[in-house]
Amino acid sequence: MTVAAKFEIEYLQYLDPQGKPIGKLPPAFEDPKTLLPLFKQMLFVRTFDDKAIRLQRTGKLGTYAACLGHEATHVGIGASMQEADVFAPSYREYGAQFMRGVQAREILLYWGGDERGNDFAVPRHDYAWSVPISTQCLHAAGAALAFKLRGQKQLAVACCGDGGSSKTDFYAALNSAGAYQLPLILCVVNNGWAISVPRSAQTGAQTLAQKGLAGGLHCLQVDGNDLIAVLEGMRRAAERARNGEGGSVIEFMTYRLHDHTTADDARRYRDDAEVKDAWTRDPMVRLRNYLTAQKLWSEDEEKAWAEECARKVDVEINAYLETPVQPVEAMFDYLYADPPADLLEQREAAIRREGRA
Amino acid sequence: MTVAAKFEIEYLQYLDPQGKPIGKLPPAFEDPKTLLPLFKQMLFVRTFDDKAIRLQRTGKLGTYAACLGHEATHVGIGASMQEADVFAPSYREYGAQFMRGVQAREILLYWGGDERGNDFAVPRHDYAWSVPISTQCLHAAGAALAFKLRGQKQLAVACCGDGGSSKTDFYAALNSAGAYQLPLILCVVNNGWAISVPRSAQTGAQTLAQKGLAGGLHCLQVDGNDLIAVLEGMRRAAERARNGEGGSVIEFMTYRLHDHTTADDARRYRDDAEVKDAWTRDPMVRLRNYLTAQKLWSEDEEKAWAEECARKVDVEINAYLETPVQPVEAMFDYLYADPPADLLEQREAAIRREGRA
Amino acid sequence: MNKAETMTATPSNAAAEAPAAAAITLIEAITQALAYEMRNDDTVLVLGEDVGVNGGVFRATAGLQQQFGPERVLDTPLDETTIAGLTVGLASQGMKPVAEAQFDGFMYPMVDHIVCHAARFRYRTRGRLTCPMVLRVPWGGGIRAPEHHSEANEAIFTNVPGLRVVMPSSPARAYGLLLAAIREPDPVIFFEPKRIYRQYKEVVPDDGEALPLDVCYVLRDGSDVTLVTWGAQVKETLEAADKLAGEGISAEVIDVATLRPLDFATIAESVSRTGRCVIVHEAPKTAGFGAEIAARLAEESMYDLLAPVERVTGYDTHIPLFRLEMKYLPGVDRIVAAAKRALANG
Amino acid sequence: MNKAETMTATPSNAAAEAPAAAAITLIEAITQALAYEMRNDDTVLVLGEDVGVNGGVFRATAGLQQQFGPERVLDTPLDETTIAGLTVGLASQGMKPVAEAQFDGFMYPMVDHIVCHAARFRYRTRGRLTCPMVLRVPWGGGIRAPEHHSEANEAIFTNVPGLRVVMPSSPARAYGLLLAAIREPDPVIFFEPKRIYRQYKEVVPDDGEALPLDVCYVLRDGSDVTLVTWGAQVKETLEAADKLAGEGISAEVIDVATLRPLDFATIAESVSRTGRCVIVHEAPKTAGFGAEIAARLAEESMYDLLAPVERVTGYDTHIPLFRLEMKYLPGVDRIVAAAKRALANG
Ligand SMILES: Cc1ncc(C[n+]2csc(CCOP(=O)(O)OP(=O)(O)O)c2C)c(N)n1
Ligand SMILES: Cc1ncc(C[n+]2csc(CCOP(=O)(O)OP(=O)(O)O)c2C)c(N)n1
Ligand SMILES: [Mg+2]
Ligand SMILES: [Mg+2]
Repeated sequence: MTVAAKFEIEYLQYLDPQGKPIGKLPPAFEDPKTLLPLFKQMLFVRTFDDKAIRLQRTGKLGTYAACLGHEATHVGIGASMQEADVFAPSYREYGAQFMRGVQAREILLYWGGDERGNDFAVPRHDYAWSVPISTQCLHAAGAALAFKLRGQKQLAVACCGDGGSSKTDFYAALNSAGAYQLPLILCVVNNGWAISVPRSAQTGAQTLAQKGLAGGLHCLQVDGNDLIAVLEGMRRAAERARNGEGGSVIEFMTYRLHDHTTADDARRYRDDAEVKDAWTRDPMVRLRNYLTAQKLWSEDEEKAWAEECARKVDVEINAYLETPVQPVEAMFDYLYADPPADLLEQREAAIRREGRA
Repeated sequence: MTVAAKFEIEYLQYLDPQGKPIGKLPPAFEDPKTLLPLFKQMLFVRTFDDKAIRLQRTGKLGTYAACLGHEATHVGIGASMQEADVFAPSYREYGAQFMRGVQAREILLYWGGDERGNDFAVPRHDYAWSVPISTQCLHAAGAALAFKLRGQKQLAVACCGDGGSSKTDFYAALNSAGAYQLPLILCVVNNGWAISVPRSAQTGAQTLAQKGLAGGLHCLQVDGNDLIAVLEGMRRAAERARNGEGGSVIEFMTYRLHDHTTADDARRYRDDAEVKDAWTRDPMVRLRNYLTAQKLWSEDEEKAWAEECARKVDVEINAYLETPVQPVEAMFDYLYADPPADLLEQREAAIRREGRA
Repeated sequence: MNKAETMTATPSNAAAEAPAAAAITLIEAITQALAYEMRNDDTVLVLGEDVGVNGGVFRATAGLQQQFGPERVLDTPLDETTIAGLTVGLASQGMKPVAEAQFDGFMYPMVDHIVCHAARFRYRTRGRLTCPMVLRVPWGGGIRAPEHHSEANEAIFTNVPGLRVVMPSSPARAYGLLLAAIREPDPVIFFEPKRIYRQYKEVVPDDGEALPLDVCYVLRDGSDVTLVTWGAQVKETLEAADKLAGEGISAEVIDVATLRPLDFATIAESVSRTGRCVIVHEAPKTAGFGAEIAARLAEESMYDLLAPVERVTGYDTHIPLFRLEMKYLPGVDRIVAAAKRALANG
Repeated sequence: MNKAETMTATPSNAAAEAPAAAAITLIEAITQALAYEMRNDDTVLVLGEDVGVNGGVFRATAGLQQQFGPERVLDTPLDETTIAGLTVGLASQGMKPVAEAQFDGFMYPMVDHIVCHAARFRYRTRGRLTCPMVLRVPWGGGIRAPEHHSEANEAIFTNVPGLRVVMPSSPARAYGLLLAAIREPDPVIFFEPKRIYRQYKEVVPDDGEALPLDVCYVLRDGSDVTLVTWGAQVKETLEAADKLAGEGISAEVIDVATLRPLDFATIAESVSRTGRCVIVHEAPKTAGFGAEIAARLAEESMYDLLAPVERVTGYDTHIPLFRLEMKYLPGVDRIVAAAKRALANG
């Protein structure tokens, strides 16, 4: 048999679900202290997520997409990027965004029905949340192309879900990343479900990582509940990208522990048993156990930090709740740099209808 | 290193460019006589193609997409299908279509600017030519889905080009073929060029066959100038599909020996040397040499058959040239089964403008 | 198929089976129509994202997979290009697919297959291949949903030959028009105004009676001004008519229901009596479908018009996120004001 | 950027370099504008299928890759979704991409990124991210091309807030409007009527002078009837005006040039003098952009109209393959007949 091509996809995992190392850790983690701020960030994310869900339940927020269970993947992705890089999220990667400087109040404003939530104070050049699934992957590819054409050593990172990896835009992004050898990392956050559709119904492919082969990209599958694996996978991909070796597809194996959004009821379509089982791989437990075993963390510290997180989130929630609604003219003022005359007339009419001159 | 997945893509070739067997032929070809009618069909295709180009050059045909060099791939694909199967061509697979019963006069009518060219007398259920690149791949997937849902053992075959394998529709087709395990064969006819864009600029992937891995499909790369390899590749894929084992992507390695279409001038963007070299792999030569060595074909037979082909094609050309233009109402009569009143009024007005009542 | 056939009543055995009618919402009427037609035509199948076990994010397909099995109700991979392309493929090979776009804002990737293929198969092949399909699209704003969940984008399709574009605004019309759409031998884009999915209930007998796909509905007779609208704004428009009545103004209200082909005769007849017309729609004004109605009036009813045509529409900007969206949508006050302007003029 | 800036003349050094002007075709004017702006703004880049070595299938980008290198003129993989998505990505990160759709019929897969992203980045992010891009689209019928190469599909975009939609109809307007489009800080869909790409030559100085993006052009003054059109039909409309003149009828001819935003004032002013308006376009009639112009007349010029508005357009069917296509397109005779009808009425 003549072989035209051969491939192997590597799988990365360093900590087992109980937080015990499996074999040798990558060199960067010889000093586990570096993991501590990330663990604290993960805890902050979980606190934020929990409070945002409650806010929605009490009618003070619109539909909200929780990130419960994704903390290691999201925080790890964000932590692996440099400031000048560009991040293109889907709609639940708060952990990555916090690492990049996005504020909790901005996230709440967005889900609270106010476009100003997309006007991140920092980072100015990251993409806004992208509701049309995986379209952000192509914007990230375009950003990566801009970097490459300008000879900048920046990279673009996009996230999409397991469902999102079926979207033609995802394929288009990996195809162009391969064609132009772009500094692009496509992060497929495989949380098992796309609303009610299980990963198994999305594709016949054994792994989602292997989709990158279609574009000749570097492919990797990592345990997305293991922060160390996430960081190591991202490190490898980022290094390749910055060295001009092109793009990667990384599949992060994790699980959506919450409903799809607050508008969803997952009990309609998935077994409690599956969710229960997934909780045994909770990314928080794993890292907490590991850091505790390393004597870097304790129950007391956790309690104190949890309280601080709650306080911090409450400050953000209040800032959100106190933000007045935009005036009616806001719907006209950001459409064009140079608005046409007819539009300005409509703007005036809308203001008049408010009883303002 | 933990391996998540491993793949190998096989390459099929049985005859060398001079028509000498490389190793053992597949069992089906122990009697080479079966190849004879296909070789004759290939010769017919080449005659047709040549005459169609001339017809265009003399202003008697619109833009025409030649198939020079693709004969083995196209005829082999057509020969591998059963009548009840569905074929979804792009726009130059005349060899496959002749095998399915499409008439040369229909092809000419289509390129001659007359929709009736798409109204194949036979086969009634095959798709028309598809100008929007690779969209036909998804229609074929839909047809395959229909077969599967109805429990029919039919299969759908779609062709696209190397350029077409970059199109999101191609990816969508392979993704759904994998997700639903469809009896679908996606034939990527890699002729090296997409108008002026070389295969190397389309994707970073080593082979186009491997794109199928993205959907978990069976992948194969075959020498598209070797009819035996084409038939054997198709046989394997068709067997899998009919057995319910799902879809395949087959990459056929061939070469576009002509301009992209008669509207193109390939000298603008490609080297004569490359074309010259490609001629050394002419699919006709290879099969002719093989059949001649097997004492199944001779110069005299070729001469006689060539003359007959010319005569047959001329009959078709005359039939095309003698087909009167459709009446103006034809542009209204096939839009809806039940045309709206306003449209019927426009139809009457158009007829009146012709000076007819 | 001719119009008579399209509108043929239920086969008698099905009618006999029909349960005693209960009052149902617009979305329940959709489900009822889907179930009816799936029972009566086994080539009908439903596909889309989350339409299976989950019954659709709006529950339009609730219970259908349980009833008809996963071979008739298919969850698709998450890709709208895929849904559109598979639907065209299925339709051209003897199936009658009813596809769902999860929200209006996600249908853009479907445009290519709809415009280049669904709308052209019959034309391209001189009738050899056809594309009897329905694309159901939850449509429009006002449900406090996230971005891209609130769009009034019907104008993308109204200039496309070969399509029919339908938008019901009551449970009964949703049922009858959806049945007609499924039975129609050509592709139908079926917009469902999601804001009124559960607005009120109405008794809709499950009798398999389709409604014609080329007719506007006069919902209220009037003599002073004609209010023409479609989709969720039918609610506000009827309320406006009430309010106008309170001020002694008699407004006729027309639900366009089928945008393409447009039953202009019904509108023209009304305007010939009232001499005044206000067109109301959610989509942005410029080149919205309201323009076509106003254009037809300018062409064919000019001598009937006693006052300039008025359009009350979404502004020429994107519908804002939900804190402001109700200020974007036309509303009773704007409709009333426009009607009074029309009456003050001319 | 305000209008003054948009229209700013050439930096003086570039003007100094400008070669003696020769007469050029519309497509050469496109090339000239692209080259001018690439010289003067190094963030401008061109991308699309076959735009590189091949110079585009219509030769619009001929010579640009040789002149500016493969980093400024990029062949893309064969996928329109890719082109649109990359263009949005590039535009939002400081580049000014000018993308080419090879033909009108291949732009549908671009609709999603254009409508959901290009048209919304500024709005969505309150001005933080923007999308200064141009999509060039060879447009319309009449060149005896294969299927999908002859479409008049501007109506897909004219209802979309956040976009500008432009269509030049002369070499000079092609040059000036394309420069303006590239300098515009928001996305522009730039339709190029391919039938008149090489129709005639005109001296177009390469002086970097942009034309305004919100103005209709009065190409011929007249007092009896206003003929409004755009794109390739400008040719037939001017011929019709000639023919009408021969019969003593004075027709004013307006080239809309920019469809969105529409300069209705110029049209209204003309109709206020002529009292009659014939709108001519290639696209199918129903819900074509002509409807918007007729609607504005019905709203704002009703008292000026002496006769019903007339539309002379493509029929409400697909443009046929080329044996019949010239019977589909409006033509001089239909325009003349409509103008006379307008004059006979009222
Ligand atoms: C183009 C498009 N189609 C449909 C939707 C509706 N939708 C929102 S999220 C979602 C599922 C996404 O699943 P996945 O990609 O796995 O991401 P996850 O939500 O699990 O993070 C769907 C179908 C959408 N937002 N965009
Ligand atoms: C969607 C779309 N975009 C662009 C084109 C214009 N076009 C026609 S053929 C072609 C190149 C196709 O190359 P390939 O897929 O390799 O097939 P080949 O012509 O070599 O057989 C292009 C770009 C098209 N027909 N459809
Ligand atoms: Mg998921
Ligand atoms: Mg090719």
